[in-house]
Amino acid sequence: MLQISYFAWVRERMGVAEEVIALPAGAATVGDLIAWLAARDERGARAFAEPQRIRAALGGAMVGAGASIGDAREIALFPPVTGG
Amino acid sequence: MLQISYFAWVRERMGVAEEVIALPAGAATVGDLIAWLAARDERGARAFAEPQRIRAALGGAMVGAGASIGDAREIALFPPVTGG
Amino acid sequence: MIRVAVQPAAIDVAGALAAHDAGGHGASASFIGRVRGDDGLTELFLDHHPVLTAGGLEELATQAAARWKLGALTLIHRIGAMAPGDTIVLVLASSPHRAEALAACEYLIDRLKTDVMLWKRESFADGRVSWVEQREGDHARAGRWM
Amino acid sequence: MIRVAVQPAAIDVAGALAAHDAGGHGASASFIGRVRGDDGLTELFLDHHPVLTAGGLEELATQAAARWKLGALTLIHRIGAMAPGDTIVLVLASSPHRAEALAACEYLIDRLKTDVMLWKRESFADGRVSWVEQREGDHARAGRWM
Repeated sequence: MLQISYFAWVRERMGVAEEVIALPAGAATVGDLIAWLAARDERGARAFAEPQRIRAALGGAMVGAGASIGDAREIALFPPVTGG
Repeated sequence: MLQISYFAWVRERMGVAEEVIALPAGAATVGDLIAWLAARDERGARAFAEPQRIRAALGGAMVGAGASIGDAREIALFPPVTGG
Repeated sequence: MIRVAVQPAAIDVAGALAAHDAGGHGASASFIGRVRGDDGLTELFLDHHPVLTAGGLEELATQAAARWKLGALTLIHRIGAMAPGDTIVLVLASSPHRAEALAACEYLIDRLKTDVMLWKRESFADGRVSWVEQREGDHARAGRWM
Repeated sequence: MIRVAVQPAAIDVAGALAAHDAGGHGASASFIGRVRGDDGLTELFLDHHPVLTAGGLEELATQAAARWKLGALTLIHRIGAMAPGDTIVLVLASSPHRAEALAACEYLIDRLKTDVMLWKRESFADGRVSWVEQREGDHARAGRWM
């Protein structure tokens, strides 16, 4: 099972702060997962309409869309950061 | 008459903070005045042994050794600054 | 001495400064970022990650301490809802030498903008609410340190 | 609001900060320089010119205010005899934008080292007394702003 947490406007568009899913078959990379979420329902379509604007952290480390999800239990999906 | 004020180690070597002199004949520029002070006595020789290390302000403005003293009433002679 | 905090409570600048300065450092540089009330802004909300935000700040502080000889480093970032005038972030960097204190302070505030998991949402008097977009200039500034 | 002071009295950092911040600025950068007790230093004495030192600080502040969009600028330099740990100089620069506040602060401290009529004399525990020599690095840093 994979826990996905969402932040900022990704969370708002998804309507939930986190969810736990069974990693879908064929979703090997972070990019695959984002595409699957975008195709899953209307909320996902809104949140992930522009995948190039999505950043990801896998097990606490920032990763690119090509990163393999492997056995990770947690992934965070969010927009570019705007702190400071 | 010209009032000369000295600062930092120039003042210490001259033994006075300021003095008033009649501008000596032939001392047209700041550099001329410094050379005259260096030749005048032992104190001046010590203070102005290295004229390239002396800075000057004439009537409140920083000037180079070639600046004409003209009708100025005040000149300040001092080492490179070390504030901040 | 490195001190890093992520907190919903108001940042006590004077208290942080006093704690930071206890060591008596030759040169101290600081940066304070505050909420600006431009365009009728009424609230700034800062979203964060419960674990990774603090980890990101600690990582930045560690990098700065490795890059410059620092006597003390304080990095405090507020999260949650803030009003105009509130302090969002406080950076304090001290060193025996001024160039290192100034550079570390600038490095930390630049990298904070691009490397730490924080997201700003602005609410305005006319009812508009919008998430702040990352600016190209922030990446250009942060990139100077690579 | 520009505030410049040359004073023999101790610099009240917290008070200066509070006065400076009264306007509520988006970004505030600061620099504090303190006397270091290195090599057994017991006293730092700062010589100054009664008129030109203050004039030089005012000129620097005016140049910074012309160069960057600043909400407030505070420049306080102590003169006379100081002990290790005492604050020599305080620079506060605020602006709506952080890059301007940081740049103005760094500009002021760099130019202070080369452009204002101030001279440091150090006294040490072993009896040595010497005037500080201007460092080549100070000129290199100040020259970046030309």
